[in-house]
Amino acid sequence: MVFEQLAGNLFQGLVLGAVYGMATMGLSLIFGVLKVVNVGHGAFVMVGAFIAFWLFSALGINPVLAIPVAFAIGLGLGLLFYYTVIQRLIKAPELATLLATFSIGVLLQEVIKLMFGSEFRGYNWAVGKIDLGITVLPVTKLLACLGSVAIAVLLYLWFNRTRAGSAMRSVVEDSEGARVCGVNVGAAYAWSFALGIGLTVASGVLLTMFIPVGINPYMGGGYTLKAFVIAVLGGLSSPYGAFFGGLVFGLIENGSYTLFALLPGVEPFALTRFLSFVILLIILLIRPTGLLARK
Amino acid sequence: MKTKLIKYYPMIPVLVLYAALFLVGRNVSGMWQLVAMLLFYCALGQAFNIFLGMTGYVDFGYVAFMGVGTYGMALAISRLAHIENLGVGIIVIGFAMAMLMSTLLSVAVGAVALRLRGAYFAIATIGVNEGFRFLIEGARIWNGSEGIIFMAQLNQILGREAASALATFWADVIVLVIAVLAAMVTLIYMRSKIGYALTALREDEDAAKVMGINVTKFKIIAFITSSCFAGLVGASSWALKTPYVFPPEVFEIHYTIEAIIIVLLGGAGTLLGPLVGGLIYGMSKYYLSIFIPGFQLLIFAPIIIVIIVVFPEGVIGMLKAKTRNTAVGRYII
Amino acid sequence: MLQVNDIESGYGPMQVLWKPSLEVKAGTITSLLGPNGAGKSTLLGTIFGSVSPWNGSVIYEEKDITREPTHKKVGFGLALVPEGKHLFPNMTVEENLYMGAYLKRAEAHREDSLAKVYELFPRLSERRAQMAGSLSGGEQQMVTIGRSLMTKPKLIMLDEPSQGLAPLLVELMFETIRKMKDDIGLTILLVEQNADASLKAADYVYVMHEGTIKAHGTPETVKASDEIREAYLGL
Amino acid sequence: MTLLQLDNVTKRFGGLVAVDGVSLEIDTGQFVGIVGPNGSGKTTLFNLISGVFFPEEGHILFEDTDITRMPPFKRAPLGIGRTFQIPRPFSSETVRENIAVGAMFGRMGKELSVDASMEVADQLIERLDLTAHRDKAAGTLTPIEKKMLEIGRALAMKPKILLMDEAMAGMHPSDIDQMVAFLKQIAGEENIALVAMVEHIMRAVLGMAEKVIVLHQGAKLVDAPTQEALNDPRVVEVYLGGAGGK
Amino acid sequence: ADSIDIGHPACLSGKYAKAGEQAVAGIKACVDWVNNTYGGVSLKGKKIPLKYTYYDCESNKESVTSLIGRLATVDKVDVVFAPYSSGLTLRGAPVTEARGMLYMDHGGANNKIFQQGFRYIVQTIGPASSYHRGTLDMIHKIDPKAKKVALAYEDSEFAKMVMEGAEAHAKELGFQIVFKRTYPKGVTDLTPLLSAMKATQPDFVLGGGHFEDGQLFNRQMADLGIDTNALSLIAAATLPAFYEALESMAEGVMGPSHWEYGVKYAESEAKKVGLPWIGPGQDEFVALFKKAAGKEMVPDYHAAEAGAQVLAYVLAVEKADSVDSATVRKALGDLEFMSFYGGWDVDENGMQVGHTMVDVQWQKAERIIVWPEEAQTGKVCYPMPTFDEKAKGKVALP
Ligand SMILES: Nc1ncnc2c1ncn2[C@@H]1O[C@H](COP(=O)(O)OP(=O)(O)OP(=O)(O)O)[C@@H](O)[C@H]1O
Ligand SMILES: Nc1ncnc2c1ncn2[C@@H]1O[C@H](COP(=O)(O)OP(=O)(O)OP(=O)(O)O)[C@@H](O)[C@H]1O
Ligand SMILES: CC(C)C[C@H](N)C(=O)O
Ligand SMILES: [Mg+2]
Ligand SMILES: [Mg+2]
Repeated sequence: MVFEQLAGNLFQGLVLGAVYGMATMGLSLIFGVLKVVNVGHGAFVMVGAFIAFWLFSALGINPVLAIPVAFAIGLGLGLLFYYTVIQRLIKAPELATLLATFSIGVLLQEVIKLMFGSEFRGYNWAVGKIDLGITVLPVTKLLACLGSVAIAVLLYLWFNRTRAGSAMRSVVEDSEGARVCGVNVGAAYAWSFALGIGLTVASGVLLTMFIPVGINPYMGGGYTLKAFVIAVLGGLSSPYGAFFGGLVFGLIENGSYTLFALLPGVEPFALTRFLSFVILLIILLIRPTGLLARK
Repeated sequence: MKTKLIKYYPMIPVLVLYAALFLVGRNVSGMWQLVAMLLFYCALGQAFNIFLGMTGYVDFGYVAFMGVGTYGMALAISRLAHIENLGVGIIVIGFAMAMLMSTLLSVAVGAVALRLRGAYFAIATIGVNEGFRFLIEGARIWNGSEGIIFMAQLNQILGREAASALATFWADVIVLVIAVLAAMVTLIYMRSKIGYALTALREDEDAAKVMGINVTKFKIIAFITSSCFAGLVGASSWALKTPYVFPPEVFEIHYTIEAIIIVLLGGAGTLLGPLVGGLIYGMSKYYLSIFIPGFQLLIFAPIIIVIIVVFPEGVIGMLKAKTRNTAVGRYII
Repeated sequence: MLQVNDIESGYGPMQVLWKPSLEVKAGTITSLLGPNGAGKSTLLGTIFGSVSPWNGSVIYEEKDITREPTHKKVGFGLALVPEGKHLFPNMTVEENLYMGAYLKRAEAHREDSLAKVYELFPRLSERRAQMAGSLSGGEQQMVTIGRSLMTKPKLIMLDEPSQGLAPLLVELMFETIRKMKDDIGLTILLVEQNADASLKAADYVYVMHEGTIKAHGTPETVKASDEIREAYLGL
Repeated sequence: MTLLQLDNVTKRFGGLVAVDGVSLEIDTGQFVGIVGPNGSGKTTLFNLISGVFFPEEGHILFEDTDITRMPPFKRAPLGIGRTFQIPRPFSSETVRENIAVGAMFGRMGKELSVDASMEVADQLIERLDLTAHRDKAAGTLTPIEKKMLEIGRALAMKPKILLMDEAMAGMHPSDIDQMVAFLKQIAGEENIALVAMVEHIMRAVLGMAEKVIVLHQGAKLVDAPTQEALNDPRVVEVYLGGAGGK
Repeated sequence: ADSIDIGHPACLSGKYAKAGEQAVAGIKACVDWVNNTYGGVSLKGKKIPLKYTYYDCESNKESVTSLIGRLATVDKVDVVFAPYSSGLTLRGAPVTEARGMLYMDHGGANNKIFQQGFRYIVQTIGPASSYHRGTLDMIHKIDPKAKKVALAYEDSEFAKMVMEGAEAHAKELGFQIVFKRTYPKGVTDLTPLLSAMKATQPDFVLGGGHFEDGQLFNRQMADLGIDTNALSLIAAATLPAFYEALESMAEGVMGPSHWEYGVKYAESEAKKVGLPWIGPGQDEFVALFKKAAGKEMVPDYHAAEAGAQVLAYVLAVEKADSVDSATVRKALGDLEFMSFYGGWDVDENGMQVGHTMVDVQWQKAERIIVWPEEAQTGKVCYPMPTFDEKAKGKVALP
């Protein structure tokens, strides 16, 4: 019984982890290229969630189709905030961008609140379930998971196989060096930021496919925290590392419950959270730059 | 001798501002609770600046030290209430507990996390904060998520009048004292080798090591000092003014972010910065929430963005650069 | 080929260049000399666009490129080897070099250029798979130059290329510079502290001091002037 | 008397042997040049002496104390000072403060108050001709000025041995001569027992070093008085080339 | 004075924005009613209007005290309405106590607030420990076979107090508690907990904590196909947004509520039980609420509580014929009345004891009050349909 539950939870954790991972790639990308910690990350996830909610409930558009829409809106928001705010702060002390992104997050929350109110929204897109014996998996979750994997793969290919991708990689390493190679450094920054935001907003859609409730202007905070941890697990500046970190995180969160539940007098669920942070610290101690970081 | 004193001139504007705040709070009707809030933000900034400003390390989990400080006071009051004749002594014990607990936690965290740099450090500390909270809830330590509500015990020990005065006035005065102390410690550090070592390691840790600076030692000094002040702020501004402690409310990362905003608005690593940052932050919040209730964040967020774009080094950071090598500059650091 | 007219620029409020003018003829090596802090690097940076010009103009192949963005300039065949090693530390030597051929124009000749760079710096071909960040100082200098050559430049501006190189390599470097001119037909604008070697290599020389051009002429005339040698070149 | 002794020291990076069984001795008061082709392990050697890396094999003795695995911040007070090949000043601090930091934590650090350190800095600033830059933030200096600052900062540590890694690269020849003269002088006065320098600029090496150690592919090739070392055909072949010792 | 002033540090933004918005509109609605329909508060022979001053505390404790300070001294209000949540309510209490100001609690349910010796605090919302009493009573009555109950609440002071109350009452009624676990605030995936709960095969499930986790709870029970006879979730299930988000999955799901549209409290009802009546009727309240909100928003119990609090205050002022806090506080202690919100009565500590909660069930997209029997707008659907049936379009009908 316990083992069946454990297996079921681990499986669910893996599926969830893929979505978590995808939802962190944008954060890692932006940090990797611009050295900007996007404290407003969760707010962009929230925007994506609202896009999915709105498209589905007002226009009846399938959330899968909302992904590209959200991505495009994210790109737009990314460019907007890059040119109005971030660009002016690239040379400022690191902390200045931290504050700026935080404020951007707050601004987004308030704008969305103005538009949609502070209700907790949700949508009900049901396309059946698969009974795996150990657990039951709704098809929407499966789609969210597959979508996440697909996006991660696309990003990898794009980064390593395209010119724009290599331009971004070079800017990450040394912007002056990239400049002498003929890379349009300003544009590379802008598009990296935009791409990071685009991915993040799109991940908001995928997350709602996974968890189609609780959509609210203030829902982002928890995701920001999670994303930070996941990003570090994966090495912070590597988007694929982030994906991997997501899987690890999902497994810990869901997998350890069954074990903690065997202890008397404790709240196992809270302890799974505790464990995930303990593991974070242990990993940082052993590998101070994350699991997948290059030396 | 005179040159010695000159080094401490920058304390003058700090003291003047705090004194002015106090006087306004006492004498202008309706101002005390506002002043109390401003003092909280200033103290928070002043305390955080000792670590964030001086080392350049971002401790995202800073609020954890306020949290354990709050627990320190709460535990003292709720667990020792049965002892006769403690009177105000219990508050002293509470502060001692707060200091002890935040120091212990900071030593433990520092020993582990200070090996990390940059964003890794920042995120490890988030882990500490969140992890600690979930440990309290999960292992049901100190009442777990039910927390502790202890106004009744406070009334019982001090008497109703005194307990009430403590929560609405004296706690704020204590916060003021903490803020001034934190500012003094900042200046003393700045003027001593500690300050130079910290600046050096903030700029280039490896070079600092080769210069003979025991970077770990100095980081730990700043970390513990800063955390200890955080514990005191928690014990007074939270435990005494807010006679309860619920884990999610005292480990709320939002406060770390507020602290960062305050330090940055004013100017990280400056003496006057956290004070000015705290005033700007607290007053904007207060008046916006009065004049446009419900929409203040919509206005506040862009204001912060503009301030940070215009003064990326913070208001005092900018002023300090402008007045460098002038007569005024002697007072502004 | 390149003409700089009364350019002014600086950092923040501080003006560094006070209207220097100079001209680089196609197919020549033009050397820019001057003491530390004269503004040589700033001038190269301003021509290239990494420092933004305040006033004056930069004419390249009869086009005014003063305010073109840097990536366009690289596209026009103008290359800079910056002072200080701005290479990509977590990419391999070869990846660094490939990045030089980032622009379409250069990409077409990528393998060719690579072979030439390896011929010029055999040491790099030995280290091709090593992360550039872990190379020694001199090796890094080679990568930086090699990478700029990969952009298929017509005019290359070198900012102290021999800095930090072993004597054997310094010699090789100057040989290389000459070869770049003779064999590849590059035009070169060279900033060097090594006045001796630099005068030997150059076709024309400018002497800069405190942000202005104090003297110019052929190497012979410059060498002949005691005043210049003593005041600016310390020879 | 032997000040610094390296005993069969080896440092590897992955498969690469950056420093390969190097043994050497440096005496009190000796001026030593360390040269060698690019990538021959000179900077790595300095990093081992100053404690940035620890060697895999061998021992390092300073004044007969084994410092092989001593953390770097403990070495500075013993009297080991260094400059970096790529300058690393504390950018936001002024030139004066940078140099004062050297004094504060260097060999005399325990005895020097903050104010006294500032005085040390002022003296050095004057002697290094940096007076005009005294109160500028170090980050705004030119690369060369930064190098001067690094030398100043290291000197303020009152080291018994000063490790200078290409401190003069990029310097104007006349400045090099000045610097050499200055270093010689200050070394005499200030009890800086010796300057060990890594240099590719023969003008500086010749002007200063009494003996030269030549590294090649991580190993010691030659260890001899300056002229002798530079005339060694092996050195000419791997390092100097036709230019010889000019 | 030409007005009687109510001050309120409201949570219009931040984590409690949703409840705060409801409360503000609810208060405005009742102030509107008092001033315009009722004609003002009778005080010393005159009719005096109410004035409502509110600021936004951003759900932040520092702002709560500073704003109460301002309300007390600059605005010189006569009574302070507490912000939402037990924590923020507690934060403001010392300030009002020190000034001897009446402090009325419409959003802090923690029982312990009333064990701290505060003298000026009076509660309108019912205490947390009573949230799930009604549900248990109902199931006990209608299904004698139901034995096994699972409790799964959020790990927060409020929900834990609800859980304690539920556990105690369940034991009294002879139920067997087969599962009792919490989940942390802000969870995004309840799968492990629900899987473990499923294994215990409960007859019915009680739980919840807030809005978002309630939605998630229901949603994931559906995803995992966990069917029980009844599911009752606190704080979430009664809100329209709950059904909007979950649609058919919410059919048959229940939740306790302090007030719901449809409760039968009316003047006639009050007469029957011999209580004084005050305030707008139910429909009138809803209309005033919408006007106050300025948008199409449906009042929920946060609005009703806050509104009823205005009425309680008005009655007490009239009874005391004074706005002096101590006097009004005393009058509140003696007060017992009924309004659209239902009964209102507090014990000597100020804790609400006269208000009965109702149990609401989603039936065919409508919120039906199914318990207590005297308040019923419809019969309960028990057991509720399985999630598979619901997915196929079956609705919950009795
Ligand atoms: N990034 C910068 N910020 C501010 N000032 C600078 C910067 N770079 C150079 N300067 C200033 O500009 C002036 C000219 O410097 P530049 O580097 O152009 O000289 P240079 O002739 O190249 O000297 P060197 O031979 O030392 O390389 C110097 O006074 C220097 O202080
Ligand atoms: N951190 C490191 N990781 C891997 N390899 C390294 C590292 N540091 C140095 N190396 C390698 O070790 C060798 C010696 O490097 P080192 O920097 O000591 O040379 P150097 O003699 O100082 O050369 P230069 O004169 O060019 O500065 C080089 O081949 C270099 O690539
Ligand atoms: C659901 C709410 C009415 C209860 C509130 N959250 C409290 O803390 O008391
Ligand atoms: Mg230069
Ligand atoms: Mg070297």
